[in-house]
Formats: sequence, structure tokens, C-alpha cells
Amino acid sequence: MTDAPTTDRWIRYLNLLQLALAGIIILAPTVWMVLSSLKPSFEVTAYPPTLVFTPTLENYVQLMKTTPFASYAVNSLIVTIGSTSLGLLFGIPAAFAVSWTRVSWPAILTLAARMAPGTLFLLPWYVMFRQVGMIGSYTALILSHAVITLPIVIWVLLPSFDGIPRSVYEAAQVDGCSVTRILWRIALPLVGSGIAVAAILAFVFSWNYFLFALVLSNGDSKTLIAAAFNFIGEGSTQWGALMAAATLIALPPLILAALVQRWLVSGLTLGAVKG
Amino acid sequence: MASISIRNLVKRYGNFAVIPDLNLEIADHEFVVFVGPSGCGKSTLLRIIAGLEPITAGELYIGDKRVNGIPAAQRDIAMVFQDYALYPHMRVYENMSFALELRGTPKAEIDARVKRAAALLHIEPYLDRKPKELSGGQRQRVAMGRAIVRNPKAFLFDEPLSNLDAKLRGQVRAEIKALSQELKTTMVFVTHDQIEAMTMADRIVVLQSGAVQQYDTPEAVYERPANQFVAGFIGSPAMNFFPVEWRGEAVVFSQDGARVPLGLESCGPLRQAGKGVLGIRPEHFAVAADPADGMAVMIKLVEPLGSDTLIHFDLAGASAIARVDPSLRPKVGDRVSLRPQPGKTHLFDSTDGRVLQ
Amino acid sequence: MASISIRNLVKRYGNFAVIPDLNLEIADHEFVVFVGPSGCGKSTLLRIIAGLEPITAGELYIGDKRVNGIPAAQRDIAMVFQDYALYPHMRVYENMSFALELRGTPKAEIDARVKRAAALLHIEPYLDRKPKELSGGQRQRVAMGRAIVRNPKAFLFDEPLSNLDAKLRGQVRAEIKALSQELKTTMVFVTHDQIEAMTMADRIVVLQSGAVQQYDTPEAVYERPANQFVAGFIGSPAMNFFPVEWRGEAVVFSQDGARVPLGLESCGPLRQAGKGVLGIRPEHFAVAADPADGMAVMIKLVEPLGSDTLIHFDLAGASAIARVDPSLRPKVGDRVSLRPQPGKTHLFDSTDGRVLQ
Amino acid sequence: MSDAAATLTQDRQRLELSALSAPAVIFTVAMIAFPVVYTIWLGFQSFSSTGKQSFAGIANYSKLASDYEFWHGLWITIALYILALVLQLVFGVWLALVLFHAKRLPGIVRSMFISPFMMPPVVAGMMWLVILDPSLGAANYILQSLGLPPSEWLASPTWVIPTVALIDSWQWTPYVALIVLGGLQSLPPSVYEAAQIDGASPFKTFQRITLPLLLPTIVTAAILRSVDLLRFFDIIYITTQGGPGNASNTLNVYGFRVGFEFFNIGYASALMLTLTAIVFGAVLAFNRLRGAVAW
Amino acid sequence: ADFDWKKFQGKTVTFLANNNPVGLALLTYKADFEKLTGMTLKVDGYQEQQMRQRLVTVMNARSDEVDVFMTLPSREGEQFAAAGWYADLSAMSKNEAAAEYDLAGLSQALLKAGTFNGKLTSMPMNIEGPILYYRTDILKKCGVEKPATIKDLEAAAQKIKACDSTITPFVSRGLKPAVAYTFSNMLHNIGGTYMANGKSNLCSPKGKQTLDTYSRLLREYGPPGVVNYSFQQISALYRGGRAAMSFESSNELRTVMDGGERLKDTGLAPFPAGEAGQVPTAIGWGIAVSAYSRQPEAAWYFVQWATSPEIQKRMALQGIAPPRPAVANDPEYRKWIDAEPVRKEWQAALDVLATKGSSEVGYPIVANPQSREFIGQAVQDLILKQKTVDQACAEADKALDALIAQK
Ligand SMILES: Nc1ncnc2c1ncn2[C@@H]1O[C@H](COP(=O)(O)OP(=O)(O)OP(=O)(O)O)[C@@H](O)[C@H]1O
Ligand SMILES: Nc1ncnc2c1ncn2[C@@H]1O[C@H](COP(=O)(O)OP(=O)(O)OP(=O)(O)O)[C@@H](O)[C@H]1O
Ligand SMILES: [Mg+2]
Ligand SMILES: [Mg+2]
Repeated sequence: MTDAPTTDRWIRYLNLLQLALAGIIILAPTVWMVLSSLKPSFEVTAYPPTLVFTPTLENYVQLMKTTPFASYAVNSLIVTIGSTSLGLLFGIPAAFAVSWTRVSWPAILTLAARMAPGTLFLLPWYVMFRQVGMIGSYTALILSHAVITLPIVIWVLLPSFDGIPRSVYEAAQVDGCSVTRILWRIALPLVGSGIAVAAILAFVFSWNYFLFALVLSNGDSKTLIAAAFNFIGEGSTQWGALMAAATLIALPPLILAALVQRWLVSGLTLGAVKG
Repeated sequence: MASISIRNLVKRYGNFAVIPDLNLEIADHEFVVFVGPSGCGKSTLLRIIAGLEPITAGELYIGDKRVNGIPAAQRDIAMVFQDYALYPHMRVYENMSFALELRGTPKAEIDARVKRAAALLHIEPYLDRKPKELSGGQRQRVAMGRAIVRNPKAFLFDEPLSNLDAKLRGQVRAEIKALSQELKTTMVFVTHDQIEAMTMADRIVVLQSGAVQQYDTPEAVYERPANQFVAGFIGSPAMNFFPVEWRGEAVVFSQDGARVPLGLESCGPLRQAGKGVLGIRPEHFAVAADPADGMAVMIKLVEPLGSDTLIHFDLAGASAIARVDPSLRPKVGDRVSLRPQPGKTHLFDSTDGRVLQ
Repeated sequence: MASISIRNLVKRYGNFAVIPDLNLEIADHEFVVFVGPSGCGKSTLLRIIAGLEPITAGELYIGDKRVNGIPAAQRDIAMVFQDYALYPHMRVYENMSFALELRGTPKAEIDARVKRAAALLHIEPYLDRKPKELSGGQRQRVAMGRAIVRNPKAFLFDEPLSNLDAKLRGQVRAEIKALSQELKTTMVFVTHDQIEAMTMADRIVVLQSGAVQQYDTPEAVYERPANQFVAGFIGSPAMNFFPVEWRGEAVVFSQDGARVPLGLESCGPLRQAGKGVLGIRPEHFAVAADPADGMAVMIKLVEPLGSDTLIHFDLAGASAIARVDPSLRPKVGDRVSLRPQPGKTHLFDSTDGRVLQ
Repeated sequence: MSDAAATLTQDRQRLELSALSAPAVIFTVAMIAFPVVYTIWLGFQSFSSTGKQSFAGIANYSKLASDYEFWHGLWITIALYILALVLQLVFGVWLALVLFHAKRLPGIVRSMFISPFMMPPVVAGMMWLVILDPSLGAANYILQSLGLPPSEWLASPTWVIPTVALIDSWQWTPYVALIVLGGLQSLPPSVYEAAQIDGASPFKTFQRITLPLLLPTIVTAAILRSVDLLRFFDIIYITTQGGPGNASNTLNVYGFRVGFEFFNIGYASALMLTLTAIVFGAVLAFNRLRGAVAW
Repeated sequence: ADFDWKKFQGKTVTFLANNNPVGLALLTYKADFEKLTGMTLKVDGYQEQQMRQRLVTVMNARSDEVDVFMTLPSREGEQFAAAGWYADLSAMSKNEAAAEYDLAGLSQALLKAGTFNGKLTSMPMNIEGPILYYRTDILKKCGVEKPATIKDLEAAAQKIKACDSTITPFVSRGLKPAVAYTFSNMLHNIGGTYMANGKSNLCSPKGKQTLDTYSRLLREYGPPGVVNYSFQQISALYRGGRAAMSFESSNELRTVMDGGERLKDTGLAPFPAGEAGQVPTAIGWGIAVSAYSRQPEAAWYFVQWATSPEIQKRMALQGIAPPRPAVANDPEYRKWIDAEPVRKEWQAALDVLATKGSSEVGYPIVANPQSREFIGQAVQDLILKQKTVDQACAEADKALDALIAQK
């Protein structure tokens, strides 16, 4: 119905081409991972690499049989959702305040915990949480993971908040909004895509982080990712199971990304402000 | 419902003093219009009153309360922003109801008020739209609506009608005026439109470079401008200025020594000062029936406005404009004889622009 | 330097046809002004010409070239946006030089052109600032400057002067007019300002709901409006309308049967139609010296504009306005006797608003 | 003058704003104060091989200066950092643009595009180890079937760092892209229309409009990547453990091994703190830059 | 006589396990232990590096959270012992043992390897060591005999290379920290020692010879990228049929046989002899009680159960080579061994390990883990031809001397 400009069409083709290229590079290894999880264990490292094979769910079956996969998954979910929520809860207001005041030390401070190698925290945290008897509790894990999620949330949201025209905040102030209200009623709905990105990133980072779980959890509260290591080991690297575990582990973040992707595409809908 | 009092206000951006030192008293219930050239600090002043801009020095009172440290949210002021500043994610209805909601106004009342404002501004069909789906003028009206649904201590309007057509502007202007009389709320209004300024204001503040040039009623500002700046700024087309001298018991143009056909009654001050600047508004030229009676000029350009016609011409080395009756049907190249209407001329000091009287 | 030709243009947002079916021919070098109520589709039309908005149906030619599929960047058109759309990260200078740079204009020439435009718009002091450090009017001038440094096929201006004070607006208006004559570039200009429309346009397009109501010279639009809408829209304050009938060889107000003091020469059409709507502009009332000669009205409201004074009154059940000389010094409650100036009245069909002649 | 401005700004509002960032600040301080103090203390301890612990003064730090592995690790760390950061920023921006323009891409597919960093880094490392194996891996198999010479990838002292950078970029480019995509969404659309009118080609628009407007976001991504890249660990640990030789022995890998494989906690603490200081420096520098490119 | 398995009924013992086949095999019988003793066994299982990380953390915090943990005495024994992390098992192993425990039945070499300063720190769980996996079919095709000496090995590799260019003649560990495991075997076979007179001895003729031979074998006959090879790659390469000879851990048998392709064409033997004959590396995982455990006796109950003849026999049936010669003769186990020819050869090789084996992997010093780095570094430098043998050994010696001097 509408005439698309001709050059636009070329650009579209070019874009499609790039999309395909990026897709292949990005997805090939992932596809390989999924395929591997469907291969018999020994075939993963077969040479030349096999593309045609009879898929088997054996690895998944074995995974479920040999590990309390579901309960690890529940642990992981609790810890990840907890720490992501905590990160968002603390991070959103902080990012907003930093963007508003342009005073950035709080943002840098929260990042400080990410500047140090994670191993630096192992011993002191172990000592610290042991002192209060929290080793093995979800709380300890959630708190430690929030140290990872918090700076991600803050830093990802900063540019989004910066992008909101000041005068919109000002209008809200004049309308009688306190700063906090402005955050919840005005700023937050406008940075939907930022929040979606922050949530995904925080979730993934927390989900995939194993170091803290290593010392702060015990057998019962161990996370999925920490358990995944069990398939690597001298005398027994179980490739198939490892890939199956990896596939399953990558699933929740993917599902989350798919869920919030609606917010990923919709950015600020400006048209409220001149200039 | 509050007076606004500004004392020794200073506002700087970096080294640049937008407002060097300003004092202003706006009485309760008063309708004050700020006018001044673009960039003179009108918006800044409004934003300071609203509490959106920190003050470099000085004091600000709303009612009896010193509000220097008080955030905008607690000043209970409604404002229309020059750049609209609508909430992009809210529909028009929500944009307008938001402030009321914050105040816990009952739903039914909110609805009534929003509907009323929408009707007044002719934006009922758009209540369900998002700002980005509106035209410029519609957005501006929403911004306006957002303010007038409220019942604040004071309204601040920053060029709220600039994107409306004349007809709508006339209507809205009348409604605002009515509103101000009904609510008895203090109003501060920024506009570039002379008609708006003249028709709405109880008093007009003429600003230049952040300083008050004159603060008086519209008639006074028009008829008795305090200085050459005000005289030149108020009135459209602008007042014509000619350097004149008192020479040989008569007023003559400095440029060519030609005599200015002026009644002597208005020459007193010039007699003392020796020289000055003569100001004549375009509408205060009369076409002299007797050519000898006026100054003969040649028409350079004719601008028919429908109701009137503007003629451009050169006089005493300056380009000048006169507003004449269209029935005159002037044409470029025609010669006409003009004379200032008696008692309608102004004289200013040639150095500092102060009015001479 | 190109004509613009719009044929059977349709533009819809969803189900809402902003422009139902529009035809328009703008000649090369022509200066065309779009006027119309807020939301009637002026910006949309401009954006369509610029290539920023896809067309639902119809054809668009710039010069001889069908540009339906051509992206904006290749149409070589300069545009001033209603919402400025300045580049927030560039200084004023860069904002203005960007387009020239893209065209590989030599540095020295860029500099010269930017400086010239900046001088013309009085924004030289701000060349080093970022847009957020400017006042509303200054931003608007930068947006203007960004367009006029170029030498495009056509200029599109979307209310480019709405935030400027009268004086500056007058200057810039004159400059644009001069520019258009110097460059001989096709210009399309949207404005709400009657004076701008009247003084600048070669031809005026009056739009309503996306449809052209009249497309003619300013004089024609003012003096011979094609229909009641145009008559009511052009002119400020707006034309007064009264339903009238042809009764007993005379024109009478439908409402009260009172006779309208009209010369019979202007009643021909009414005689045929039987009834119609009489239009009288506020400036076309004359104060009758002899009270018996006119219609006696009581002044409800007085609006002194300085150069003129508006009086509001009720006539034949409708609210009406007349523009009178301030020397009359009318007061609320005064009674005056008014009569339409002969030959200055208009008659419209009472059903479809078409002009009767 | 500006202090006058400061005293007169809205105090209540400042308080409220502080209250907004307070939870994050307090939480962070509560979580890291003890570890930092404890580690600083550990850094001044010496753990003799017999497990006895004693105060060592700055011995651990002076040892750093003369430790060849430390300086080598620093060099490796920085080389890898710069290489990987540049790769990821360049391709991340590119990917973000491609995704941004592919508006009609179904959500699931879009999510797939950003999937690599959802893969646990350890798994990614294992996977690439298999793929890049010079004699077993698919990478060389593909190269050879295309008639290209095979590469030693991770086994070559010269190529190990570029290869690790590539692996890391494969995994984290989508992450950068995601952040940049978030930034792209918040750019004012009207500016693009102005650029079109000014006659900017798509490339020019990108270069002169998009990129400068995105810079703050890109710098943010760079900050987030910097803190990870300077502490590069997982993939090396899985694939080369610092080898061949010490060609990929980054500071963090080295520090980890000193602490948890060689059990010298004191020296490891000194190493880690030094590394932390380096990261901190980088973050501060980038934060400055962020201020400079804000619009 | 008065030994009572239920003595600590109701107690909970926490076990930090390594998720390697040894640990996993043991834990299949967890329920049996709990039933037998009435105790609760809380298992915390991790992959090796992670387990070590957790252990280091827990121990450095002097936490009593872990009662029992798995340990590799040949690697970290000295260091942990010096740090005082092991409880002394000497007394308990004698006084608190069930009648059927048979302390003496455990491999004495391995017990010795777990004894530091006269303290018995861990009980052996298995025995393992690098052995040569070779392809009978390829050797036959290329007319090569099963190599009996290191020289033979190299000659065989050369012939294979000439006879079938698609196959990797020989593969072993090249990854820096992993090298010591196989390297030590060759060094000992050649007759070298790591230390002499309290100094590092790599630059001795035998040391140099070993460095040269080991690296040359891998450089000339090994796969490309061998410097990153550890068990994973080696097993994969061999299992995939792309290597003729592979020198890898005995524990890899199961991995190598996965898929069944190598079942029929694989031969197994201890590493060929050198000038000093065959001195295979034989190590084992140990199970130790933490010095910070608040219930060492209860912990010991678990340890003794885990290393009891009954359990070790059962584990043996899962392919965990038992550190008890007696178990190797158990009829049930023999039946399992006889089921496959490769298992027979495997057991035969392990028998050699058990009798002649040395548990010395890397330097017999506290900083053993670190010493392995320098061995690996020297080997890698040679594989990559970045240094001459003299340079490489001299550099390693220098670094190792400094390490030895650290006391
Ligand atoms: N995205 C959109 N979706 C739906 N309606 C739209 C959208 N954009 C504009 N409109 C409608 O189209 C009509 C024409 O808009 P346009 O901006 O052209 O008006 P205009 O004549 O420029 O008005 P103004 O003088 O107020 O700027 C308006 O009624 C507006 O509400
Ligand atoms: N952030 C800033 N930094 C520096 N100067 C600024 C800043 N904001 C505004 N200014 C300057 O302050 C002056 C006053 O601005 P203000 O917006 O109050 O003008 P205004 O009277 O509202 O003009 P207009 O009629 O054009 O809207 C202008 O000259 C403007 O350039
Ligand atoms: Mg302003
Ligand atoms: Mg518009």
C-alpha cells in the first residue's frame, strides 16, 4: 500500500544479510551445544564432527537420574529471582538518583564489589556469614549475588534515565510529585526497555555465577550452575550430560528474555517535548 | 491564591548572569504578564518561581512563606511549560488527571474537571491518545489542560498559546481570563503576543536581560512607556524612532534638519534636553489632507493586512512604518503626506533611552 | 527550486484519515503559506512533502520527479520542525553547519553561511552552546538557522516563529521574505499568525480537516473568502456571523426580524436564496454618527489594544465584536450605533457555508 | 557562587534523592566493608609453608615488584583487555543496530540472538575448547574443508590471547549489544528526521548522530565489560589454565592459582588487591569519559 | 570386640567429596553407611578445583563445617599436613577400627604416601596412575611390537608416523599443571630424581634426558596443540581412533571405552621401561578427617567404612582400582575383570603400579603444587621449541631451588 523508498529496500536487504551473518556466528555454537546434548556422550568429541546422528535423550535422562537436578534448579531460581529482585529494588532508585543528581559515586561504589576478583570475597564472606550462621541459607546466597546484580542494574539503567527529558520530571514536580513518586510514576514506565535489559542481565549473571555458591551454600542449597561442574572431572568428563545440563541451564534466562522481549523493542515514546 | 514576592533575585549559569538583580511584587489574585525579547529570562524566572531552578542569591516568597528551600512539589503551583513536557507514556486523560490523582481528588471530580478542561480546549476527541499522536497545537492544549484542571496557589503559563490558531487562541484566552476571575488565582503568563498581553494582564512586566524595564498596566505600558526599549518592544509594528533636536524654537530631525510637524505642547522636555529621540507609533500617523501640512514620504512597500494596511517608507534617513486605512489603497511609489497625531508622540533621552517629560 | 505537486493524496493513521484526498500545485519559486486550525494536518502535509511520513495513497512530485519512494535525505529539502528537533549533542554552530558539511561545502563557505544566518537570527552569542542551554525562542531560531544556511529545492517551515517576540518576528519575517526572493526557492510556510500569512504569502492554502478550503492570494482570501469557514478563520478578531433572511424586500436578522442597514447592492444573492449567513468583519463596522442610521448596541466588554480598541456586544442574539478607534474611548455599558461598511459584507449559504454571490 | 547555589537548592529534595540511593549504598558497604578490610589485612600476612601465619608488612607487595609472573600477567591482562574490549564494543554496537532495525524479528529469535552470554561461561569455555581443538575440533575441520590452513588456536603462544579474546567476544558481544540496544531505544526519534532532512546518508547518520548520542551508553557498556575483562578468568581457566607456557596467565588466573592451588593466601590477597586497584582506575577513567560524552 | 558401628548413632557427618569416579562410586553406598551406623551423612560434592577452593576457604576459616574430605596426598599432602588441616588418624586407625577393617591390607605404599611427620593423615581410596593405551591393530598394521622401552616407544612412534600419516602416533599430557603426572613416570623410569642434595635436579643428565625425550615425543609425534592437552583431549583423541598410543591415567579406561569402539583394539601396559626399569607413578585418592572437626571419632567411622574391604570391593566392581591387593583377588572382582580382555590388561598394569609404583608426582616439598608448574613450563618451552634443553632445565631449576628454599 505504501511505497517503500527504493533505497530503503536495499538497506532492508543489507540488514537482512547482516542479520543472517550475525545469526550464524552467534547461534552456531549454541546449536552445536544443543545438538551435542542429544548425542551419545562419546560422540560429542568425535572427529570429524558428526552432524547426522540419532538423537537421544539419554543425556537428559542421566542428568535427571544422577543429580537432583530439579531441586538444584529450584535453588537457582530462588537465589536468582531473589538477587535480581533485590538488585532491581535497590538499583532502580539508586540509578534514578544518580542520573538525577549527576553525582556518580554511589554508582561507582556499588561497582566496587565487581572490581575485585570474586575469589577475594570467598574467605571473608565465609567467615562473615558463618559468624551469623547463614552458611547454606538462601539469604546468604541472595545477598552475595545481589552484589553482582546491583551494579548491573544501576549501570544499565543510568543511560536510560539520562535519556528522559528533564522537563518531564519538572512537569511532574509541579504537579506535586515527590522525587520518589516521579521515579515510580513517571521515570519507571519510561525506561521499560532499560529495566527489561537490566533484569535480563542481572538474572543471567546471577544465574551463571558459581563462585559464591561454592562456599556459601551447602549440599542442599547448591545452585544449578555449581552442580554443572560435576560433569567435568578427571576420568569422567561427561560431555553429553554437560551439554544437556548447559542446555537446560541456558533455558530459564532465555525464557525470561523471551518474556520481557516486548519491552526490549519498545523504547521511549517521546513526542511529549519540544527541542 | 497567594502573592509572589521576589527580592534581590540573582540567577547565574556559570559566569553568565541571566538575572542580575531582580525585585518584583505580584499581588494576590493578580494577572501578570511577562513580556520581553527571546532569551531575556522569562522562562527562567517562571521556573524559579515554580521551584525548578535553584536560585543563586536572593529570596522568594509565595504568600508569606519564604520558599527558597522548598521543592516544587510542595509549592502548589501549576505550570504550563514552553516545551509542553507532557508525560509520554500517559494518555491525554491521564496527563491531565495525574496531578489531581496525586492530591487524592475523588474520581468523579477528577473526571468532571478533566472533561471540563478538555471541552474548553477542544481536546475531547484526543483524551485517549498518547502525546506522540497529537499535533503540536493539540499537545500544547494538553499541557494547558494539565494546569487548569488544578486549583493551585498560582498558575504559571509559559507561552501556552503560541501554537494555536488565532481563533482558538482568542477563545482560550477569554477562558483563561474567565478562569482567573472565577478562581481568583494569581497568574503569571509569558507571551510574545501583544494582544494577549494587552487583553489579559492586570499588569505587564517588561523584561530585558533579566531586568524589569517597566511594571504597569497595559494601557500605561502602551501609552506611557518608561523608556525607549519598552516603547519599541510593545506595539506591533514597532514604534518608529527618529533622532530629533530642538533647534530654532522648533523640533527638527537631527539627520536632515527638516522640521517635524509637531504641536509645541509636546516639546517641553526637548527644549530642556536639546536633543532626544522621537517615537511615533505606526498607528499614530495621520494622512494629512493638505500636503504642506505633513511630511511627504514615498511608499517603499505596502503590506495589506486586510483590516489595515502598512506602508513602509524612509523618513529622515530611517526606515519607518505607518498604519493606514486600507481604503486609501496605497501603492508602492505613491507619495503621501503624513503627520504625527497630536499628543501621541513620545520623547526619549538619546543616551539612556529614559522617557523625557 | 522546484514545483511541488500533490495529487489525490491520502494519509491515514489507523482508521483516521488525516488527509482524505488532497490536490495541490505549488509553483516553482512560490511562497505558499498553510493556515488552518490546530490539528488540521498542516504538519502532516509538510512531513509528507519532506518524505518523513509515508503516504497512504496518491502521488507527490517535486519538480518533474515522482518522489513517492524517495527517502527524505535525497529530496534536498530544508525543513524547520515544529518541535525544533535540534541535535542535542551538537553545539549550535554544528547544528547549523551539519547539513552543509554533509554536502562537502568548503569550510570557509560553511563558516560564512553559518555566521550570516546566525547574525540574521541574532544567535551569534550562542554558537558555542548546546541546545539545552538555550531558551525556547533561541532554540527555535537555531532550528530556523539550520534550514536557511542551506540552498535546497524547497524550504518547509513549520511554525518557525511562534516563540519569538513581535519585534524579532517582524525582522525574521522580512528576512525570510528577502531570502525567498533572493534564492528563488519554493517555500512552504505554516503559521498561525495572520500577519505572517498575509504579508509573506504569494498564495495561502486554507486547510480544514485535511481538505483545501481555499487556495488564493492573501487579498483574495481576506476579501473574497470562498466559504464561511475561511471567512471565519482568516482575520482577527474573527468575522461576525448573523443568520439573515430576505423578507419584504429587505435584509433582516432571522433571529429578531430587525432590519440590517445594508445597501441593497449587496443583497442580490440573498434575494435568490431567501436566507443565508451575513458576515461582517469587526473592522468593517462603522460607528454611525446618526443613531437612527445604524444598529444600536450596548458595549459588553472593551479590549483596548493600543492601536485599536475592540468592543464586544450582542447583536441579533449573537455575540459580536467591532474594532473601533481608541479615540472613541468606549466604556462598558455605553450604547453605540454601528453599521456595516458598504460593500464589505459577505453572504454565505446557510446550509453548506458556500459564499453566495 | 556555586556553593551559594548549593545551599539554596531544595534541601528536602536532596534528602529524598539521598534516600533513594541509600539502600544500594548501605547494602554495598555492608557487604564489602568486611571483605575489603579482611583482605587488606591478609595482604599484610605471610603464610609460611608450614601454615603459620605472621605479620609480613609490605613484603607481599614488594614481592610483587620483583615477580616476573606478576608483570607478565599484567601485560597479558591489559593486552587481552584492550583486544577483547574493542572487539566487543565494535561488534556489539553493530549487532545492536542490526537488531534495532530488524523490528519485525520475532521475539524468540531476538532472544536467541542474545543467547551466548546466557550460556554459563564454564560451559562456553568447554565448548570452545572442543571446537577449537587443533586436531579434533570443528573449527579446523571447517577451515580445512574450505581449503584454509588450520590453526593451533589456543595451543599457540602467539594466538592464544587473540583466540581467548575471540571466544570471549563471541560470548559477550551480545551482552554489549543488549545494553546498546537499550540505549538506542531511548534516543529521541525526531533527531533522526532532522538528519534525514539535512541529507545525511545512513552511514553519516550513524557516524554523526547515532554514535555520538550512543556514546554514554557505549561507555557504560565499556565500564561493565572492563570490570569483567580486567578480571578475566573463567574461559582461560577452563581452556588453557594460563598456558601455553604462561602466554595466557592473566593476573586473576595467576592470583587464583597462588591462592587456591598453591595455597598462599597472603600473596594472593596482595595480587587481588592490586588487580582491584587497576580495575578501579579503569572504571574511574571511564566514568570521567562518561561525563565528557554526555549530551 | 567392643566395636560398635552404632556408637555415634544420630550424629551427622559432613563429607566434602570430589565428584570424580572415586567419590561417586563411594557415594552410591551412602544409604548403607547410614543404615549401618545410624548416622547421617551429609555430602557436599564438587568438581576437583572447586572442591579444593571450598576446602581452602573452610580450612582457612578454621571452620568445623567439614568433617571428612577427599584429598590427593601426592599433591597437597605435605602442604595440608604442614598447615595442620589433617587430623591424625594413626591412633584411631588402630584402636577404633572394626575387626574386619584390616588396616594392613591396604597398600602400604599408599599409606606411606599419606603419612607426614609420622602422622597418618588419610586413608587410601583407590590406586591409579598413568598407563600406556595402545592400538593393537595399528601397531600390527605398521609392523610394530608393543614397546618395551622408551626407546622402543619412540621408534614405534616414528614408524607409525611413516606408515599412517592420519594418525597421531603418541599422545600424553602437555597442559602445564598436568604434565607432572605423566612426566614423573618417565623421569623415574629413566632413573632421574627431582631433587638431589636439597637442590632441584632437572639439569642432571637424566633430568635433561627426560625433558628432552618427553617433549620430543610430544612435539614430533603428538597432536598439534598438545600443550593444551590434558585427560579430556587425550581420551577424546584416543577414543576417536586418532591416536595410536596414549599415555594417560588408568582412570580414563571407562571414558576411552565409551561407545565401545576401542574395546577390541586396545592394549594396556605400564609405561615402557627406561634405564631404571619401570617405576610407574601410583597414587591414590585419600579420605581424611579435618583437624577442625568437632567429632573426629564419628568422622573416622565414616572414613573406615569408606575404606573398608567390603566397600572397596564393591567400588572395584565399578572400575575403581582397589588399594587393597586382597580385593584384587576377590572372586567376584576377578569375574568382572575377566569379562573383558582390556580389563585384564588393565588390572595387570595396575598390579605393576601397586607393587613397583612411586607416588612422587612433582617435587616432594610442601609447595608441591607449585613445583609442578615449573616442570610443566620447562616441558612446554621445549615442545614449543622456545628454549633449549639446557636453558629450560636451568630456568626450572632456578625457580625450583627458590621454591625448595622457602621453608
Ligand atoms: N501518530 C498519530 N496517530 C494518530 N493521529 C495522529 C498521529 N499524528 C498526528 N495525528 C493526528 O493528525 C492530525 C493532524 O496532525 P498535524 O500534526 O498535521 O496537525 P497540524 O495541522 O500541524 O496542527 P498544529 O497546528 O496543532 O500543529 C491531528 O488531529 C493529530 O491528532
Ligand atoms: N543551562 C543554561 N546554561 C547557560 N545559559 C542558559 C541555560 N539555560 C538558559 N540559558 C540562557 O538564559 C537566558 C534566559 O533563558 P530563558 O529560557 O529564561 O529565556 P526566555 O526569556 O524564556 O526566552 P524565550 O522567549 O526565547 O523562551 C537565555 O539567554 C539562555 O540562553
Ligand atoms: Mg522561554
Ligand atoms: Mg503542526
